[in-house]
Amino acid sequence: MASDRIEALKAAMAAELGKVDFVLGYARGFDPLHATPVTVRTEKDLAKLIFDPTCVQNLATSLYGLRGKRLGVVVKGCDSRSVIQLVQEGLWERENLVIFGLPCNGVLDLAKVRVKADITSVRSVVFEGEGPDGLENRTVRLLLPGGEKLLPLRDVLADKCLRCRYPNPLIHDHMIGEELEPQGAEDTYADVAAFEKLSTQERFDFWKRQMSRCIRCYACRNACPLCVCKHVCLADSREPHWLSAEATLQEKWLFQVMHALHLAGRCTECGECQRSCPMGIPILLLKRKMNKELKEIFGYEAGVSTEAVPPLHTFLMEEDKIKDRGLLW
Amino acid sequence: MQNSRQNPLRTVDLAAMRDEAFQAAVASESGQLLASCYQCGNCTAGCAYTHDYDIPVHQVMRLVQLGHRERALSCRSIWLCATCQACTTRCPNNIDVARVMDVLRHMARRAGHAPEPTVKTFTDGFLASVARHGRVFEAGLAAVFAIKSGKPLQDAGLGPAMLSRGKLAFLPHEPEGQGKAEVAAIFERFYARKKQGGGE
Amino acid sequence: MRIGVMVCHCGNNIAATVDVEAVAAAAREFPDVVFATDHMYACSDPGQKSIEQVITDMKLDGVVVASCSPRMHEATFRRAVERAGLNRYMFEMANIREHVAWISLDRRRNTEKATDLVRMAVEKLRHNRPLTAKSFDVQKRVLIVGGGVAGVQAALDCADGGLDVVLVERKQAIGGIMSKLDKTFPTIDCSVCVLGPKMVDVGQHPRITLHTLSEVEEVSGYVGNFEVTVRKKTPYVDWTKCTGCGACLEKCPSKKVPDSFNENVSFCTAINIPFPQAIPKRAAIDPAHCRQFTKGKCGVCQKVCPADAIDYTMQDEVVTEKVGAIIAATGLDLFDHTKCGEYGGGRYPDVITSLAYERMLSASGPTAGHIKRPSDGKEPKTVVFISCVGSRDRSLDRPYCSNFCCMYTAKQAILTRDHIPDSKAYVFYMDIRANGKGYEEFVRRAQEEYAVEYVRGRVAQVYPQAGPDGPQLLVRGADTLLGTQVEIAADLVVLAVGVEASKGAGSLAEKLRISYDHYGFFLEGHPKLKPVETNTAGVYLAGCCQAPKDIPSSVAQASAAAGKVLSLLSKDKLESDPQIAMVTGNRCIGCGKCERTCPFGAIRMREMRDGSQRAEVVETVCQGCGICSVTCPVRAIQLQHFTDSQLLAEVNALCRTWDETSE
Amino acid sequence: MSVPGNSSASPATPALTNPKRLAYYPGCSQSGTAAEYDISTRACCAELGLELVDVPDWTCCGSTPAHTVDHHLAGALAARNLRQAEATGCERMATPCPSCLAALRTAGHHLHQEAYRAEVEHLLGGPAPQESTAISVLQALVENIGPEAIATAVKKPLTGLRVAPYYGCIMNRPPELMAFDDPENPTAMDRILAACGATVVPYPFKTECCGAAFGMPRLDVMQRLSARLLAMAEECGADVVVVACPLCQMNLDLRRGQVNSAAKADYRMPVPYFTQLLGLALGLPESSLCLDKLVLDLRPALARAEERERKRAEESAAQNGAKPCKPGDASHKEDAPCA
Repeated sequence: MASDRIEALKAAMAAELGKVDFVLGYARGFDPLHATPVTVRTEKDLAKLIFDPTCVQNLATSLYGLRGKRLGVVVKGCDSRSVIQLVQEGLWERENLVIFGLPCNGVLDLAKVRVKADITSVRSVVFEGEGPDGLENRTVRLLLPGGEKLLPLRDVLADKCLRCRYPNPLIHDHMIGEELEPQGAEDTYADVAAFEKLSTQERFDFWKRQMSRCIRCYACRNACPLCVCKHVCLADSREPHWLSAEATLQEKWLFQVMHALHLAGRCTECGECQRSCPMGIPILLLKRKMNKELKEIFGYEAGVSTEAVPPLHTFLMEEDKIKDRGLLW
Repeated sequence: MQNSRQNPLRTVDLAAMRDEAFQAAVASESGQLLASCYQCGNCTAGCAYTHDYDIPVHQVMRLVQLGHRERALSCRSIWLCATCQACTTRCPNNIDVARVMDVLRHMARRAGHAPEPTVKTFTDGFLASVARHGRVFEAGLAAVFAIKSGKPLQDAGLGPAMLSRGKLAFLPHEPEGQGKAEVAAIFERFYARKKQGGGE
Repeated sequence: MRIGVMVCHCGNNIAATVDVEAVAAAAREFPDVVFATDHMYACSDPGQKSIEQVITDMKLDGVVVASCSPRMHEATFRRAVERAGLNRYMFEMANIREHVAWISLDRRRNTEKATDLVRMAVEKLRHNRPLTAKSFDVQKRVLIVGGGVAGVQAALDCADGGLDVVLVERKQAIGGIMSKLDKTFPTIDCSVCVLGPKMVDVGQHPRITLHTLSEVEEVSGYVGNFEVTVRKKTPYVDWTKCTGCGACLEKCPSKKVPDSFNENVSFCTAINIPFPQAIPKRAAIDPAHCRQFTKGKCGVCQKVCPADAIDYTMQDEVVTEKVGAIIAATGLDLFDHTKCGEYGGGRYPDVITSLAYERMLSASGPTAGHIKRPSDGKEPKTVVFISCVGSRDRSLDRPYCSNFCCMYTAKQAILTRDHIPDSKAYVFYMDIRANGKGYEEFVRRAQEEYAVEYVRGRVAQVYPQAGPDGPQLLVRGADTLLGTQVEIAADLVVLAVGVEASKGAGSLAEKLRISYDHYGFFLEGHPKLKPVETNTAGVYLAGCCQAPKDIPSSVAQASAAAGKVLSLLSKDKLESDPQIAMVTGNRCIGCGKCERTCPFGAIRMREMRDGSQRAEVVETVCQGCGICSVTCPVRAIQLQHFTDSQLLAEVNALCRTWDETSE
Repeated sequence: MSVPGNSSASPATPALTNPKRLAYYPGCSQSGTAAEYDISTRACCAELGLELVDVPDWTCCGSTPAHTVDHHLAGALAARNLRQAEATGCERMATPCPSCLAALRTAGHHLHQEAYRAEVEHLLGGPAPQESTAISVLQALVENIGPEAIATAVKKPLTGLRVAPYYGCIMNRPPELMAFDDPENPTAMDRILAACGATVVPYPFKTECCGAAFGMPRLDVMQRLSARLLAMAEECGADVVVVACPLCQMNLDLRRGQVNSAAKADYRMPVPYFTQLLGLALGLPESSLCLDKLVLDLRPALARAEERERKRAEESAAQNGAKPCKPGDASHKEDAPCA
């Protein structure tokens, strides 16, 4: 079944190759648990393509930097929302993009795998029980130097996959494979709500602890598909000089807060920021807090429609749920 | 100037009469902004009991506003209010007047006033019945009231009509489970609390 | 840079709770500050002179004044520094009065906060750049919205002053509430006799363009150059042909249309001229009741019209007017008396509103000036007036006083006795507000000469009851002076309904971009000193749209607004504010978010030679709100005088001190 | 968008997942002097498909007297029953008695204040519920069933019966607390009675107080107030005064002799509960409605209405005799000649 899907992807891509500069897809990385982005320019490159739960990267991240080209891109359900957001915000032209959509039932969180097994010299990985039959019977078989290890897939999936409601790309030119039923639970933002229950001091201490570990590598920013001012980012700007180069808690924290605020109403929770953080700081929590507010106040969710008008990108005299003055008629 | 203290004209010395603790207590126990009353009289206009009051309700509000504790707590009106909510419903200043009347009655009880003894007897009898049975035992209440109020025959005429229609139960209709004990416990704690508070 | 700082005492307003000398001393230590002092009244003539003097003496290139709100005196000080040769934007104001002195009595902390604010202002000033205003031509025309007495007065004053006037009225004829009144207090003048000639003048004035049955649909532009779209609803009658002869009214078969001019006490025809003195005296069809529209056939009016003016196919017309200033005079609506269930309004026919009663009193009204109660047409002998219906009532969310009900109630009580000499009038009141010229005397006349019985108290309930001569209404109230419940068997109950902002006032305010309060009344620029201005340049207020007021006050405010407009438009050119958004071209990525969020339509996208898009600010339209600046993902748009760098400098100045004090 | 000045409007009813199932709190009177209210309520609800789940082990809610003594005591007595009601798993709890309703809703309202809640929980000896779910049986019938559905279920319309609907003082007041119907001119009972085919007379004293619990302690007060209500009902030409409150019913019916003697009058109109009339219209047997428990017999009034209706039908038939009968004519009596 998996191989059918790759063949279908190759066939669809082959037909488009002449019309685009190149296609962004996934290839096997340095070991069986890692995938790596690959540019497919010729039919020869098609052989490198793979698609399985190791394809964690959001390839939409690379798009903004490649503006002006005509590209193809392989997207999972979650990645497609980033593409939608880019198109909606006028940051990419839809007509210059050929989208290969791959329904996806979840990708690995290698941090979770690492807890269960020493994977430094993993020899092979087999995903078993693939198909639209739900997560329950699916497993990951790892061949390790010390023998085989069988892990239930549910235990090692990324958190976002456990609450995924969009397994099927919401925007595509080619849908490769059968559409899947959402397996994720409704996202109630219970994690954020639980965090909000802590006292101000507890929350403050939590973030002080977390932010003190930030090394200002900006991996989070660079991995974000919607952080589009990379070349003029506030963090690097001297005019105005919002952030100094000092490695103080204040400066680190300010950067993360800016990052979160700039994504208010835009973030699709692809989780690339947190995945790419070498220090394992839970920065997605900040963005989820913003999204929770967005949902409660505006009933809005980013990256679902290219036609939607984001609440923070528009101007209304009166908002339904923001009562800054009484209105009569 | 000293002479004015004797007050031969019997004018009301507003400053001397003002009991600020009383004003504050009524405000906090009732949760109402008493200063917002502008004496329009709507409460009195709609009050079905004005006829029997010694002080009309808007003047009770005025006494509270001015902090005249004694007159407010010793009047009969606060015992005759039936909490029919006409005043609360129509107050243009959103004051829960009926609740203020309630609070004054609580205070009057604590201060030992009972200018309408039958009303107090009835209330006490009712609650005693609830405390004993968990529910009101109507026949028992009527009997107790008839004796204690000194009007044994007032409602005697109702007996036959009630009997023939099966409206008079001679035994209390008590709750089937823990209810009776739980209600008794509520009353016990209530009276214990009252003692703690050192009733006036 | 050489900066001077002046800290103002404002008499005792600031100096009482802020150590102004200490603030000045601290300021001397700030970077680039070469001079700092304090002054009793910085805004006074000597104060301004000393600022000018210091600029010259110390060769300053920037000044900070720590005093009151910029809303108060920013313009004053800008002019002062300009007189001394500085650019007016090389000036900053720190508000240490409203933001410090007036809100806390803690002298030590006040002084610290004032110092912080001055430090912020200095840091901001260090990042300021001179800005230059541009000038532009103005339209010497004025739009007046609303054709009641305020709108009529403003229109005549402006037109007589030489301006072209566009008067827009929602109803079919001008005149507003005043045209419905029988008499006016305290002189008992005939209302329409006073107003009528003014209405005629409006109709005939060569400088006044009148749009009735019309509403303002859109307003764009800015002071001096507004562009207003007006929708003229079709009357289905060609008013260039209609002579107002009234032949159609006589023949119209649909005669059971509630007559809104008569407060629905009587009926009119589907094609109608609301009242004999109507301006313009033209007929209009109400399609909701016209048989031609409801049933698809009739055509009677078309057949009888001698001028051939009826046209059932007419459509609304949309006209665009260019004006330099706007006066809002949208007037009032009455409180809906059916919300007061205890009075039985809407349930009992003989409980009516004061305006319905006014129509009944009027000789041109539905009863030809005879008082007849609606239920059976009988002449009432006992009339009870209830004051404050929908006024001074928090439970109805109408806590304000409607200003003139006390007076019209006295007038109506007097007129009741005039019309029916053997009648008796009662007035239930809470307080009598009669604070105009001759008003108190008028109320006393009602009580003394006309024996109107004033009962101090409110009414709790009105209900029907059989009387000796047929059904009556029992009014149950309180007499708080007696301290009892009282009741009166009345033949008619008149509710003195209060004033509400005109329905749709909120949406007009939004089109005009002016503020309005919780109740829909438009906000004046300053309650004391700018009572007819709004916070939007070029938009003025007249009449009840601002607050409930009686006829003389409305007329006075209308003339005041006209005066303001005449003075504004007496100049040939106006200066634009340079505090507007500016695009840094090479940063703009052309995503167009700013264009979508701009509430004023001040940004347009321009195609560059390479085919890419770039945002561009239309300088005269931009209001400097800054929304584009925060929307821009790459910070390519900056608001002049409030750039990121300037704001950041202020924030840093504040946070640095916070760091120091909190450690 | 909120409309100002419309504070009396009841908030939108929350969508109920099971509108046909309610917890039921009868209240003390309904197991004693007002048994017929309880019995007829149960009969009507059963007939209309409204399932009533008895609140287990319920106790007195505090009723009228508790709040006059202490607000916390009143709160604790009411809260205990709210807690018992939670055990039924129903979304709302209905009670026929307005006095109980007021006690239960008042408690729920004030439990939002922390200090009050703490004191009530102390007296209660345990946690109090968060909300009061109490509504009146009247509200349940109007909102969960609806006058339209009732009209279609009516088997024996009360045609010709002139009824004065008397709601009592606290069924809808104060509006912020009771959040149901209009506080000055309630119409819920009017709509139900109209659905039953009765003629509802415009009765101005719908919410005037009858003397409440003063029957015992201050009979004179209650006599004067109740007499006023009966005089007005008579002036309105009503055959019966319909009530929804056991205390009102007792004052107007059982104590009628006392009222009449004080007023030197001879008011004879019966005072049934609205559930009894509803039951009659639904075709329920008289025994299941306990009409015999009313002190003033209802039957003469019903007979008078029938007689009046018969005459009216005859007259209209005589008038229509000359004209041909039109279908859909105002007369819908089956025995009318044009049927």
